[in-house]
Amino acid sequence: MDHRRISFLLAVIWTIVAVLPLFFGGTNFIMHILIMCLIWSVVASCWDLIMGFAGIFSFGQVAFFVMGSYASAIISAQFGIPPIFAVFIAGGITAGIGILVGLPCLKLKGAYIALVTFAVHMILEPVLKGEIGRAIGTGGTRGLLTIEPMTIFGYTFSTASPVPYFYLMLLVAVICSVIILVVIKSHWGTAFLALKDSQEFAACLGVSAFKYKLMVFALTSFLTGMMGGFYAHYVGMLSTRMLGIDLFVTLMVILVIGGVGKFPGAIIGAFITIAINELLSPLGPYRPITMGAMVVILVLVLPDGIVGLFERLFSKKPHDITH
Amino acid sequence: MKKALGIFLILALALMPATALWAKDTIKVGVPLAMTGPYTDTGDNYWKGIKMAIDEINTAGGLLGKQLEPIRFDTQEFAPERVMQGADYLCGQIKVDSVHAGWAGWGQDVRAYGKYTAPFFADDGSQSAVDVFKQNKEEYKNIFQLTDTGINQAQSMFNVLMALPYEYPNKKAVIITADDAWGTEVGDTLEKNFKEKGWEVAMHELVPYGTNQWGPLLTQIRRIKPAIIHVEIVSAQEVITFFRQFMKRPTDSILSYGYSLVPREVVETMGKEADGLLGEVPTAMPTPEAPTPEAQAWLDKFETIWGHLPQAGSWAAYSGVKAWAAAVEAVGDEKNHDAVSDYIATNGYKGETGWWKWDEDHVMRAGGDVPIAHYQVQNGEMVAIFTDPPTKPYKNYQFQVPRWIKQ
Amino acid sequence: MVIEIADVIISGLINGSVYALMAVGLTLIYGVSKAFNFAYGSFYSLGGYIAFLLFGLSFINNYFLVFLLAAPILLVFGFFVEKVLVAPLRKRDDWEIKVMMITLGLALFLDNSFQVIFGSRMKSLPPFLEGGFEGGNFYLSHQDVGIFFLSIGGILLFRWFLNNTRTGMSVRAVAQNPAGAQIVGIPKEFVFAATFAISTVMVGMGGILLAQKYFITPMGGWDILVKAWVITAFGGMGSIRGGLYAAFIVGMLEAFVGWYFGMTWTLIVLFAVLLTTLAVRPQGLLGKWG
Amino acid sequence: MIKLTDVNACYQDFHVLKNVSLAVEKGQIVVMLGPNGHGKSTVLKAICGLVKKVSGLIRFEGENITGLGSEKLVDMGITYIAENRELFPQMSVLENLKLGAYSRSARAFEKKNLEKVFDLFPRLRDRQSQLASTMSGGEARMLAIARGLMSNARFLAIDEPSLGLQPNLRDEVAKIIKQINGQGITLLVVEQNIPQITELADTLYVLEEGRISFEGSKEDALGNDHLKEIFLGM
Repeated sequence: MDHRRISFLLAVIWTIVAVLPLFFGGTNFIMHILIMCLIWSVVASCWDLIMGFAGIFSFGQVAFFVMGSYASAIISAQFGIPPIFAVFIAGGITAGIGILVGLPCLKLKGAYIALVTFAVHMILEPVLKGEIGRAIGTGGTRGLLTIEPMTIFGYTFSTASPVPYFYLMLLVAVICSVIILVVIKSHWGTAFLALKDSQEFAACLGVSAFKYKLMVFALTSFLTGMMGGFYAHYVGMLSTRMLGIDLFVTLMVILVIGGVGKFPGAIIGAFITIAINELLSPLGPYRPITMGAMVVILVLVLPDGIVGLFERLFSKKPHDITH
Repeated sequence: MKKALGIFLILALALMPATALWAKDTIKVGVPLAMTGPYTDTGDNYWKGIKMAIDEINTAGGLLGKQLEPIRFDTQEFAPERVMQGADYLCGQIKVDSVHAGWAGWGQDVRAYGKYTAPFFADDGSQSAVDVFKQNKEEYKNIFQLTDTGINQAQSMFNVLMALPYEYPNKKAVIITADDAWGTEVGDTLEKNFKEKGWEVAMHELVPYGTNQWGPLLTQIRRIKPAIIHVEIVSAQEVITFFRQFMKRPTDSILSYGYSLVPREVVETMGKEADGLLGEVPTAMPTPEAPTPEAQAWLDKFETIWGHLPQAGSWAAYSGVKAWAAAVEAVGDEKNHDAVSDYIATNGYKGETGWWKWDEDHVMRAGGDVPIAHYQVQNGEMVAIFTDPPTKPYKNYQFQVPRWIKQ
Repeated sequence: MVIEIADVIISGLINGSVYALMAVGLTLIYGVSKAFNFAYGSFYSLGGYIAFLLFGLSFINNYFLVFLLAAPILLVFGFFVEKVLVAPLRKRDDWEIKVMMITLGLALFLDNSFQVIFGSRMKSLPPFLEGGFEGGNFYLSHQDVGIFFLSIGGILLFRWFLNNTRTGMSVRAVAQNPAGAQIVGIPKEFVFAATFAISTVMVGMGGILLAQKYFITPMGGWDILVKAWVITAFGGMGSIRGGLYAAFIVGMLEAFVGWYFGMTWTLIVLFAVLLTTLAVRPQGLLGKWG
Repeated sequence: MIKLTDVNACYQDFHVLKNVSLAVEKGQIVVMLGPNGHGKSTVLKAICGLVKKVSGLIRFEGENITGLGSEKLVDMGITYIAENRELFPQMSVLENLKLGAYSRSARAFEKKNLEKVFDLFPRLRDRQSQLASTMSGGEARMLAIARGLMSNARFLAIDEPSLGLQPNLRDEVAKIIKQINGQGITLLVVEQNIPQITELADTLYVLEEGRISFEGSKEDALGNDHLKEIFLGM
């Protein structure tokens, strides 16, 4: 898709989302889900940027999210820094860790990167729960149960009336999506497409794979960590239970539904996935089964997700050139 | 199969709003429990108790003449936003008049459900939940804990270990716990107690869930030859593998499993093999013989319905529903949440074994008519041998020296 | 002290043999088809559950029969999973990500189906050997020895298959040089499916072998997946011999770290060693680029 | 025996062959010349079912084989010998040869062909258990050809057999090609560095920018100044 079409699609999506509180503003439960949708849409878009565009099989997305959330909560609690600044510092810290992880691992090949980044995810839980974690204020196995709520210009956002926070998150999500769009359509984006086609070809063009990969790693870790911060100050409590398989799978499903490498598919995917997940919840244990079956079927019949489907339906060029 | 599932799905979706519309004269009861993921089995235990109480009330004509309608919510793995979502859904959206959870998030639940007014019953058994409660007792007045904290339970375990009619060959203890809030709470309390009594805690290990190769730890245990080994990992797989590997070359140690004895699989999988293991259940119905005739009747009824003895949590969750129902009867209006909460807090509830009284932190402290029951596996079944506090032997049941101890 | 260290070494050896069996299957699929199978752990549980069902049948009373019946079931299952789910993706862009996604979906589906069908409670299988060797402070159970030899036997059998059968050789050929394999007329698609099927059998057999010691639970496969994954990367993805060495190194490492530093450290040390290895040798111990 | 009519082939979006038509008669040696990167290898690969996007008509003994996979074609007797050899590096010489006889039609002749191959390349007989990756360039080339012969092929497409060979071995390659042809195997060879092979050719084709720019006998080619200068080095 060209950037005009993506921008148009983004505008449509965000406009629709922006008017949702008119219908659901009175229902906290739904507003809460919508806020989570906004948060996941950014996290999933970042993951898509890494996996779909840069072609790096990073599995550390949830880990970076959790790091950011803990970092922001701890900074605001221990140094008295207002949450609105803490989230950015948390983003910076996460980006720093992202670079530290990226330095050794971006030299590796696909499945190895997946493993190393997933290793970060696996190690994070014992670290947060253990002595190191307790020393930096993670609350160990208990987690953090009282995190300062977000305050801007003296206004405190509370979970009891989620509509203001929804618009704050919407603003953040819009800014993030624009950043991602700029990256995709900039020199970086071109470089990644070249890298994906062929490492040698890219080398001829003078694209340093490593530098670009590290940059995208840092950027997405920053955004993901920052979203973690916003999550922490919204929900008000944290525990290592977020590192369970559930969130990881949900994000993966978002990408499947939205389409890998099909920004802004991840945003659409986030809303659809969370909605389906909620609608399926009366099924109890049949919910994850249905989810699993859905992923399998969607990957087969809708390989590029919803956006891929749109592209196929509306594109002028024939999809497949056969000779 | 897939087709059937699809039809089921559509039906479920279609019926959901429909039932909500028609069922005007029911009282909705929220039941947030783990229905998927690693905590499913504990979720089932609570559900059995809750379901039994609701059915009992409904067949007896309902509460204030209205039928109770349970609304389930899958809390999955208790991620913070999931817990919050449950509260917003049940209390905010469905507007239930009480919530019955089991393990519900170790303090996260207090914050999530404290925002609302519907009486909330949890089985967190955790000091962190109490700490959150203490921050704002007025806001959280609808929160009720059905069991005592891990600290007090561990204290009780220690009391009983010291009261056993058995002479320890030495004063060395080994503590192995899971690296979660519950495990560390119990482990730390036990260590403190052992040290105060002049014991040596020769080893205090935190292990991650999923550990099933105990070789390295057992190697050290065999060198230490402790008089007591306490294992606190509430997951059958870990504790059974530990026991089996321990039994290959046992030391002369009392094996105390604390709350980890209660996953039903432990006894069901091992049967008589598990004979000798010690454990405890807070807010428990002692088995196989209940303390009062009413309690015995309850026990029998539970066994008829579900086909096995009650597991940890079943009776507590059942009593939570009954306590709330009794308060609603007294207040006369299920919608007056504050009055119902106040009633429960001040009056308590008269259950099968006697009075339930919540303390000022809304915790059902162990003792009185509802003590912690301490069990030993004998003949392949959990047998109550002690109750605590106060520490006293239970009826005519007696501690048996485990078969692996050579004296 | 001596006995203690002997204990630790034995524990490491037994773990290592089991890990080896698990890792060989995973490294094989990756080596041959470059596909990463996220449902690998679920196949482990599947093996256990199949054995559980088979033991429920009246005419089945020993492990030999169970292995004999479970192997073809797993083989056919694995073959069809590859043919129906993985093979169609191979032609697409980003197929590696899509294979990961579809197998993750499959894992979700299988694990939760196990939970619905068999319940969330663990299932156990009868022990296949009782008793043990005893001598003073030393004890070695027959069961552990049995697991060790069956695992090693399974790997040797598999090695024999790779070196001495036509299908085995074609599997190696595709792994070493897919273009060359195509030139000599080896049907790649078939080999991909066959490897997938074989690895399913291996991990499923591992599930049966270990179920009597560690039980079967619906989500129990994830640990296995992570361990197998670490070991394959450590040994070099696609290198079977590397996987073998890595499995025993990891087994020993776990045993010694758990014994000396404590169980919570095993995972951290394991990943630290893995990261250091990959920083020095990005292709793993014996892996090759390309 | 092999007849191509208006064959087009693509790699991804890159159109490599444009309306290529050529014919190889039974028992012939046909040599294809042309600048590097203009699609000579692609012609061979297209015949042998190693290129995915092929259109046009390819016939083998009158039968339409367009779009068939390599496993079918090898079974029918059509084998490709790659310029970069494509051996199995971690396998022994013997294993490489055995895999050469993978196709169903070749299995029965495995023993017989093995003897034949060893007669043709006595060096390989001595090094049966050596790993392919440890062989010298010349030996590896021999092994690649030998592996191709193991398939019991009636038609061999040999891609630049001189690539990576020391000059003193070129004579030997030409000799072997002649011997193979002498056994009744039809050959299509891409080669321009060994004049001795061009000497053997019954027909010459020249491929430039994906099109056949010349077709004819050796003598015709010698009459063509452009060709003489550029490809035949005379």
